[in-house]
Amino acid sequence: MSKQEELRATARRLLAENRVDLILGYTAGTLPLRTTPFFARTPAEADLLVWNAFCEYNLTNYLPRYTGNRVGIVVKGCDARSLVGLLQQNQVQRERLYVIGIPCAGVVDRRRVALLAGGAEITAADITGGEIVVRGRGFEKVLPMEEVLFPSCRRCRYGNPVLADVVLGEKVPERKETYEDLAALENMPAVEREAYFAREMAKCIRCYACREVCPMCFCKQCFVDGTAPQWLSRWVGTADNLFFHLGRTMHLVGRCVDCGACARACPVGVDLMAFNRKMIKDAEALFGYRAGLDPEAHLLLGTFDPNDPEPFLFRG
Amino acid sequence: MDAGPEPKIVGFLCNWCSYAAADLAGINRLQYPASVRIIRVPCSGRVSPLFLLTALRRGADAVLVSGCHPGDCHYTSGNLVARRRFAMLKSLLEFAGLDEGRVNFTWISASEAADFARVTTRIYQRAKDLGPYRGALRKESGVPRRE
Amino acid sequence: MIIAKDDLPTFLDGLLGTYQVFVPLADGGESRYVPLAPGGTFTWQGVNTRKPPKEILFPQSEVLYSYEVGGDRVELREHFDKTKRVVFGIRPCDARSFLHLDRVFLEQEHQDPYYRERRENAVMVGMACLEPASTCFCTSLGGGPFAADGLDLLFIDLGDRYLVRRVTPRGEALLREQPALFRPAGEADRLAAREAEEKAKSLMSPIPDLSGVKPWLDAGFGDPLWDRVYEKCIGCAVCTYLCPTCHCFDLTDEAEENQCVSGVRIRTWDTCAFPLFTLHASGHNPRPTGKERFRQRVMHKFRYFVENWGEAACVGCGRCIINCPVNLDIREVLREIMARAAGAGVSA
Amino acid sequence: MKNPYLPMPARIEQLVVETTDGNLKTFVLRFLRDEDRRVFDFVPGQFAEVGIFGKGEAAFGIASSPLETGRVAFTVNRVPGGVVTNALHNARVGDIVGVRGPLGNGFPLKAMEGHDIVVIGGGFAFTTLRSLVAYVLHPQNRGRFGRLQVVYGAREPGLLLYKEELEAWQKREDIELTLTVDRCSIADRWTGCVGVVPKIVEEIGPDAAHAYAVVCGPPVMIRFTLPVLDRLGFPPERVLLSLEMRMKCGIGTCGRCNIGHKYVCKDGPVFTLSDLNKLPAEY
Repeated sequence: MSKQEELRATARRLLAENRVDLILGYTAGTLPLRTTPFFARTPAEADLLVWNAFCEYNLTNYLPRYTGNRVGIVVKGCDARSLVGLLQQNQVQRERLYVIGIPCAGVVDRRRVALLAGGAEITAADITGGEIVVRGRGFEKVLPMEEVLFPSCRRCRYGNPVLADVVLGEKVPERKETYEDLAALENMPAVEREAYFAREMAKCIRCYACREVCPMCFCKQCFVDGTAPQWLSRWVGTADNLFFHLGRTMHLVGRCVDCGACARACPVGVDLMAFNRKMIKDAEALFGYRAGLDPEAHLLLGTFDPNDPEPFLFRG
Repeated sequence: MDAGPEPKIVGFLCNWCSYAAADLAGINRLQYPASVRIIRVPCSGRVSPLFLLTALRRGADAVLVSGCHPGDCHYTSGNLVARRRFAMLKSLLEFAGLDEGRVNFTWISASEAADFARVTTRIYQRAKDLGPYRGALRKESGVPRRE
Repeated sequence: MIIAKDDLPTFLDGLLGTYQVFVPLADGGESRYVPLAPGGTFTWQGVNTRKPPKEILFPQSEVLYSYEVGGDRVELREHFDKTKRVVFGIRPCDARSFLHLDRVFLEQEHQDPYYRERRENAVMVGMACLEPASTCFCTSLGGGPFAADGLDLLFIDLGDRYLVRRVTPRGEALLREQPALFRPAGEADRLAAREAEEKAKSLMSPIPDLSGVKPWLDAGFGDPLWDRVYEKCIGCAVCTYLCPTCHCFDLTDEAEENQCVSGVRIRTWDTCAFPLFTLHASGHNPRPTGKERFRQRVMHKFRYFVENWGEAACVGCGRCIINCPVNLDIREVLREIMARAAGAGVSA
Repeated sequence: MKNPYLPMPARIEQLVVETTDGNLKTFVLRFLRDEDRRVFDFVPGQFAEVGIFGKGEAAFGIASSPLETGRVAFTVNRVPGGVVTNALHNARVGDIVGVRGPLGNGFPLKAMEGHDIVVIGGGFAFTTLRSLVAYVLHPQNRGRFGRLQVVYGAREPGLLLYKEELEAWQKREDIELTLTVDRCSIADRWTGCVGVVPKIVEEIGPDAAHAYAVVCGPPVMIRFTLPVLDRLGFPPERVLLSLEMRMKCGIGTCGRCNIGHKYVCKDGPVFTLSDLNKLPAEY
């Protein structure tokens, strides 16, 4: 039985036995390279669930909306870690959840596919074995899957969900996590790095898709929306955009699980992961901390150790 | 002092220690740079990253956060919690391209007036060497700014 | 008229003396209309740019006026943008959106002078779509891949040359600035253009019939459809900010250095997708959840705007479909509405 | 052509703290420029955007009557966390504010002429009703309207607006004013009615035959008053309501104050109940 068939069977059973009110999963999308979030409420609807490498959304983002329901939710490795974060922060109740974990070898980066396909419109995409075949008007291109996976996925150490009530299918092999993605930036002179980020920030249109799609951005009022004090201007330009993204990054320190949902949601392709990745790397190096592994653990910035390092200290 | 614009430095000082140290420096007639504008906070743990970003965004050339020495917090552990935050924040801001020397964190107790004068003088000197902050946090905005 | 493709850079370069010239530009998978540098070149192969040209007439952020409060007086200075512009390469759907924006900003009791200045100083040059994308549905909304509404000139790519349709006197005047580059079109050119148009139309995806949408929406405000259709919406501003017809904005003051002495009033894009858009100071919100906010977007585009202006506030460009972070496809919503309209009608 | 986004500078000429809780202040403004005084030609029920430079602006109903020439008054409720209302409350006599207006449709005075008028107000929503009553009471106008009945209520006596004026009205023959409060203590020395507005309206039972009812107040008051008016025989065409919405532009462009296809800022804020019944209940 394929993972997708297993998923449907599981969901059908959960709904038929009335163990959950709804299943948060994926169904076929309306565009090639896409699926779409799906809320199955009947056993018949369960048969519309799909599982493939286009299931890019982190569905735990929806959970705080359904605190009054018993929810079955499909999670990939990264999503499971977000779920741990939500549990740590009391945003969801474990006993109301049925977690369907699916070991995940990575999701497709549709922007990268489009770029590799040359920019012409892709009208169909199929995954066969280790390859993805994309077609458009008058062209067909075969790309190795490994090359078109989302950057977070290519370095993902946690493809197997750390938390689940049932795990469907075989485990995926653990990848080796490196921080090579940061090397180029870290090796730049500060002034070039600043110029790089200034260019990225200039693209941002402050649609807040990154925030809205992030499971960790569950604040009732975001700092960008307050008026007293008004931290941020409504003006959309490099400086205020940078202020927003730095503020958001700080807010995600020790909570971001590198699922990459923000970067996938961004309509204008801002490099949203660099800041978060830097913080993930530092948290590990300085404090040995990884987000989203232990629901009982304190958050990184919510606790301390008397012997914490002080690399920042200015001694004059 | 050398020519060139005077840097603006915003110091967020803990009420129970560094603020008292600044006070003591004044009583002892210890010189420290007038460019340091002090904002008294109840604890270094109160200092949100947004405070520092806002200071830089709105005209500061350097910022300083100073609290009690670890273990001496008036609220037991405010500075210990803050310590982690500052470690991450300083790394992030410098990763984002901010010059080293524009964001500063230190611990100064109420009796260490001389340390306060020395630290602020060094920060001032570094800020002066760096020149006015004109980085990405200071770029275009709706307000036509007069320099 | 006909202009050789090789002469296009000369034509655009020739405009630069008088105009700021905007062209569609791709940059690493992203695209928008950007000012052309002297001697600059550009190639554009996609259908629609990621960001529509709306921002040229209605920028995301703009200063309306600056103020200075003195002892007994206030000095106000309006910031009008009177730059002369040519926007080249506009797709017919985006061109049509200008007509919608005109209604909102120019055809009401109070005209918007900031929009008016930009609009009156911009010459709109279109580029017909030879190969519409699968997400295009302009023909469902009164447009078409060769439509010229909202344009001053329409270029049609005929391989080695463009056939240029003169739509308005303003467009014609633009051609007269460099008459040597243009020659009259012959019968063969016109035939080729007609064939290209037929081909483009045949490439359009099956057109959803939207005739039943408005009548259904008229009675469908309380329909259970809304309880589910918004469910996956995350409440971001992608669909509205990238929509060529969305025009909602916010007005805020920016005081200099936080003093109430001098500063500016700015206008920035805003969106019905954000709860803050309608939140009263009292805390009451007439559109408290994603359901009401998503309904507002659909209702505004396909019912309220039709009520006020006789047409839907959608040009079928497909940007909200392509860019939605969760693939919430407006065509699916419309299909669902049509299915309900065709079926039992409105279930109260 | 006039720029509708440009405020007209006005000076705060007088400041009145209206209520015992200090949360309502009336600002009497005088335009700095003569031409603005002429432009600001309004009818009762219209509103304006009043702003403090650097803080922003908000929509307030005009509380003065058009016949009080040269000055214009707004009564502002200080909202916790409200940037503009707090800035206004911190302003002093002599400070300069910006005013954009008049905006909106106002009460349909032409249609109301020759009719009895029943004004029903609650709390701090009485502002544009005060404008209307002052307008009708003006010697130039009084003859053009029939009976004028006013029912005005607040939670407690200290929260009633325009107390001096209310006293003056009570002494007049050409207006039947009923004041009511939800509760009061002996110390208030309250001599008016006690009871919620809808109940008082029902008790008074105004004659609906040739009357317009004008209702402004908190949502709960409106919700319970409308059935009373229905029972008294007021047709929806002759029940007027003034709505509040979050507004920015005031000219039907910025897109946030719509109810269905109508914009409260330009098609309202005054609607007849029959108009409203045709619109979605989203306000």
